[in-house]
Amino acid sequence: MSSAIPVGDSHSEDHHDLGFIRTYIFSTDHKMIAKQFLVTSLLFLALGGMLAAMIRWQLGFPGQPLPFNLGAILPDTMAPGGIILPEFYNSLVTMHATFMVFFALMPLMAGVFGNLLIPLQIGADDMAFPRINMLSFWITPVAGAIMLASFFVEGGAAGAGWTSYAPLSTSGEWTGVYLGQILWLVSLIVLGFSSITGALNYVTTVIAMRAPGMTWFRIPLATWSLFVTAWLLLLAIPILTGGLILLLLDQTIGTAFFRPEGSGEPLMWQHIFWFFGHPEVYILILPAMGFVSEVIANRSRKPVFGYHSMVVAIVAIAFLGWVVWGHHMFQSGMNPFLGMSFMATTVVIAVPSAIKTFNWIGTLWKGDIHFDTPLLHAVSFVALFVIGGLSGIFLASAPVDIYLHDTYFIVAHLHYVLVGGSLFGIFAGITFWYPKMFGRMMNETLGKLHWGVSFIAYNLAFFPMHNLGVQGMMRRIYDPNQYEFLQSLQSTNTFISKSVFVFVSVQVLFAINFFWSMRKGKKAGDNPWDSNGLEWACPSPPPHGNFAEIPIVHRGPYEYSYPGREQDFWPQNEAPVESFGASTKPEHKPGE
Amino acid sequence: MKNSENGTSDNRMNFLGWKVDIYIGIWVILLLLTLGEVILAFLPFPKMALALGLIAMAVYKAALVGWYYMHLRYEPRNLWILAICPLPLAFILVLAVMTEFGWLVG
Amino acid sequence: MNLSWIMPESVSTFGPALDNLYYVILVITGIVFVVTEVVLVYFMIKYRHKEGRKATYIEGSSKAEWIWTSATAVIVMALAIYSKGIWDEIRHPDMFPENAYELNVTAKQYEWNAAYAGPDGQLGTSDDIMSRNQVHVPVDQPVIVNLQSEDVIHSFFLPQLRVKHDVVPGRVWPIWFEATQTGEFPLACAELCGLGHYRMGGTLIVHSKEDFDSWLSEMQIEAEDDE
Amino acid sequence: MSDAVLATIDRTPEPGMGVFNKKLGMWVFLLSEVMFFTSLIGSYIILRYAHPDHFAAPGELLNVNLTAANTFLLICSSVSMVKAFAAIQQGDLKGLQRWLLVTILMGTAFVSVQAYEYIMLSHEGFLPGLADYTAHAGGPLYGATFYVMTGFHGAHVSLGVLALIFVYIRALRGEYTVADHEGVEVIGLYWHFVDLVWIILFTIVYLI
Ligand code: HEA
Ligand code: HEA
Ligand code: CUA
Ligand SMILES: [Cu+2]
Repeated sequence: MSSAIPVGDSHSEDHHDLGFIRTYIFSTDHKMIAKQFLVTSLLFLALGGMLAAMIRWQLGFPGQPLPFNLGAILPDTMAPGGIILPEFYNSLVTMHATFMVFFALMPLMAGVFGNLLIPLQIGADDMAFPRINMLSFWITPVAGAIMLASFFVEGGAAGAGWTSYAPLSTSGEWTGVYLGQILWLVSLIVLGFSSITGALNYVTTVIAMRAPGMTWFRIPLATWSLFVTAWLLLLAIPILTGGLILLLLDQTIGTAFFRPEGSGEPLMWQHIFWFFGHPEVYILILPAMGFVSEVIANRSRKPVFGYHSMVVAIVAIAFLGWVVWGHHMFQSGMNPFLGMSFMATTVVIAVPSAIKTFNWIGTLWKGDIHFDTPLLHAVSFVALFVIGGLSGIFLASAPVDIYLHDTYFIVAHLHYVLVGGSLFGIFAGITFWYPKMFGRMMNETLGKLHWGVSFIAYNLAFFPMHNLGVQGMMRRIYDPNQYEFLQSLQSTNTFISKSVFVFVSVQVLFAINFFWSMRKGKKAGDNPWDSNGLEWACPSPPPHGNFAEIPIVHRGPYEYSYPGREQDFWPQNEAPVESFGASTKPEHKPGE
Repeated sequence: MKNSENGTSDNRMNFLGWKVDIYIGIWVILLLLTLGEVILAFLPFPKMALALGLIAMAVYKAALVGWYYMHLRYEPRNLWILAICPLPLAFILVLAVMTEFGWLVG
Repeated sequence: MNLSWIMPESVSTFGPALDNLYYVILVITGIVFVVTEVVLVYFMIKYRHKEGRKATYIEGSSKAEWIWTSATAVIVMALAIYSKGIWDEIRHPDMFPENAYELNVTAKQYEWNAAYAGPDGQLGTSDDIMSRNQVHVPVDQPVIVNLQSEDVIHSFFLPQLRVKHDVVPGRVWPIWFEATQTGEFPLACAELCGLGHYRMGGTLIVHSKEDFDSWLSEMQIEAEDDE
Repeated sequence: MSDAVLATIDRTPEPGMGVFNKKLGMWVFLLSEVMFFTSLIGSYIILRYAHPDHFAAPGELLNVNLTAANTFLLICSSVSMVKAFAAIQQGDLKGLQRWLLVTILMGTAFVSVQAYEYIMLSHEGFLPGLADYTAHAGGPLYGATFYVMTGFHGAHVSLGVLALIFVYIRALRGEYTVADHEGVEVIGLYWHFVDLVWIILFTIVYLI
């Protein structure tokens, strides 16, 4: 069997009635796996949000007992009398970031949308390896359970930051956290298998299972970015796994890879971590960039501005992402010459990012913009990503980073790209593809309300963090008032915290909308957004095997408002009408 | 279908004038190289030159395994391009971190 | 509420150069920020859906793309080159001053211990003068600080001197600065180092030359009295 | 090709890499394995470069002859694996079974020799931990890096042996044919990869 893989024969048994367990629990259907990922990762997102709220409580109202009598629930090792202890604060920060990055955003990006969109958008009936796909999902709750368990063990959860810098993380002697740190390491090692098995599936599926006519340059940008993300996962995660194993050995059997007592090198951990870590942050945003491209093109009824350069920019960002990791280590005692080469590569990333940003704006230009919830989130993504990206330029400049490193400026930067960017991108993605997943529309009014309050509260919460950083406030500090020069910043911190509480609370609207619409939402129909992608050519929600017949692709994904056509969209699989005449056909572009 | 894909037609190679099964031929080369390495390692060469030489031999052996035993030779070119794509990354990581310690030690 | 974008006053020789770079970036990114956001909002309003108007079919424009790609490239490369100059001034090994006053600072959970050469003029000997959570330096003279850690990574942060450097255990990390004003300035730990990280603060005390010497001799006498 | 023609005849998927999915999947998986071993081997190279005094010269502590023999075994198992695949390509089921068995035996032997080596070394006090490290050569980095690299390689070999046994059972049941032997090829790729890693490891751990 060479290139000819007949679509539809790989697991035809799925077309039969499978019973509850195999339909909802141990399903091998990519759409069901996507939904499973969606529910679990939203729960982890909510958990991460709760932890963030507790962080903000401490920073906004230091030393005051937690509200809602939380103090009675939390044990005395965490918050006696409701007052958060410093060691618990460190665990909160660490676990907040860990849950958000590894258990919420990564599965939301790759797990949910990788699974949902890749086969649908390329016209395949499922993933290349459905069983491995199922495995990839089931590893996640296992890893999550291990991570959650660490809250309840003696010494509490890991508290060395999500970066777990050695030697702080190598021994409980330094933090008082023994088992918690070990569970953190084990959980992430386990979770790594989920990412790798997932990525392996995505890469193979995109390479080998594209429908006839789906040439590389007709692939929608969401799939493109998921494909590139899968590569990043595939090559970055094993590096982390290796590092985690070495750290675990340092913790448990007393090796000295990163421990200076035995001549180990703490800086080597930082190199390993960031060699993974920087590709990781692009893992967390590239898919969102893809969703945003789709939503903006669709809702402004225009082709994506510069589709080819968008693809090139995705690949360029991913590629450059491998050679910039040192920018996290400018102040770590790194070789200053090496630092300079990292600075050069880092600023260059602004170039493909600029291409993407301006192309999104170019897509809106002369469009016919429909203000639906997905579009509002997508445009917010662009607006906020620009802020986060530009603050990255300060940090990329090594001398300025001397001052800004490890201050709230970093916290502002990372939340602008990760919350303003990735999370809003995810909201855009969920609201846009929700009808495909569940067959019903989300409620528009609730959606707009959620968006509006979120957008305002979000900015009020995170923008002032830049100013805190410029005033010199360090990150990861339990109580800034310990420092006299930071005491004047307390009112800003309190204001930020209040805004965060609004931001977190308003997410309830999203949760309500999400569950309510599943039952009561307006029926969606196959193609509620008048979209071109193949995912809209099958029923909502798609049945097993997705397409009744293998779709054949005739054109690129963004033929909106094509001149001379009555409809303002032109599905990729719509067969050309012969009498239309050659001139009206979008021709193959060079490179196809 | 398989046969045409993997091109079993040229499954013989010229080895010192003999026509031998290609896999056996490669096997002999691998063994000789390994033997050579073990002997070389104990000869009094300058340490750095020796290390580089041995690594070159090891890489060559690894390449032989990939090329013949893993059939990269018979696969479409795209596949072996794909197969070598992590190598530059591995190289960059190790080299960059080494310069770091070169600086510290020196 | 303090929403200022102005850094606290800088009191080291390289401070102003670093601050300038920061303000240059602030202005450039500020302009880029305003322009992109304004254009974005303008397009959103101008091209909002209206009955009867159709979107214009535009697939891109290589000219526009070339312009903004190369403009961005030029700006960021210029920033990188500008930054490199200042970085070298601060961190290049050849730039370490020669006539510097040298002292050791040893970090450990959660305190800073500074050591100054005693009567024998040598650092690291038994007659070293010690001060805890206080780092005393002379004004207008370059100072080299040898950073060491006894346990985990800390970060030696003097906000107003624009100094920040991680203190990694296992090696000695020299850094330098030159204070331009006398007075007391905050010293902070900027790297998470355990539960007491938030209170690992101290003070940098910049003396005039004479004061510094008299402080040193005072400390010597105190140390001798203790023996 | 015009769209109209495409619509009527060309119903095959886009060509991709031109290999079957399982093989492509295995290759993609092996790429991630390359990165995994990079993190382990890279750490060794870096630590050794930074602390040369922690590491002993070849032959001083490790038994090169024993491991050279072991390397020989693994290379032989690679050739027997490829012969197994060549056999089933010709439809020779018996040959497949025979060569697979040889491969399994040699793989097992490799792991056993490695276990023996570990036992000998630990008796000499060559251990990975900082506290229990007593062997005179240098310092604890040597033991730590040595056991991690060879240990994870050994684990890969052991998994490979298990997978081969699975394939062998299927071969005994005659489940592979000239037309359908994807499983043999895919497991073969894994096996050769493990061999390839060893070739590198042997040189840099034992000979340099
Ligand atoms: C999704 C996540 C994400 C993304 C996309 C980015 C994008 C970028 N990041 Fe960020 N970063 C993080 C997540 C992310 N980062 C996180 C989590 C941390 C902290 C980790 C920790 O320590 O815990 C961090 C930390 C971090 C540091 C280390 C700071 C320190 O600790 O001292 C640096 C330094 O260089 C940096 C730089 C950049 C740059 C240059 C970009 C660029 O890619 C941005 C490019 C985009 C633009 C520039 C905007 C669009 C372009 C234009 C509008 C064109 C015009 C622009 C110009 C002319 C300049 N980031
Ligand atoms: C993906 C990344 C991500 C996300 C989304 C967030 C979200 C938030 N983060 Fe966090 N954060 C990090 C990644 C992230 N963070 C990282 C990497 C660090 C550094 C850690 C370190 O130093 O080690 C950090 C650190 C960090 C700090 C600094 C702590 C310190 O240095 O001392 C603070 C302080 O304010 C903070 C606050 C917040 C807040 C208020 C949010 C809010 O945006 C949260 C809002 C709440 C939600 C978004 C939940 C909403 C829930 C739903 C929408 C689900 C609905 C449910 C169903 C349908 C079932 N974060
Ligand atoms: Cu010391 Cu933080
Ligand atoms: Cu980065």
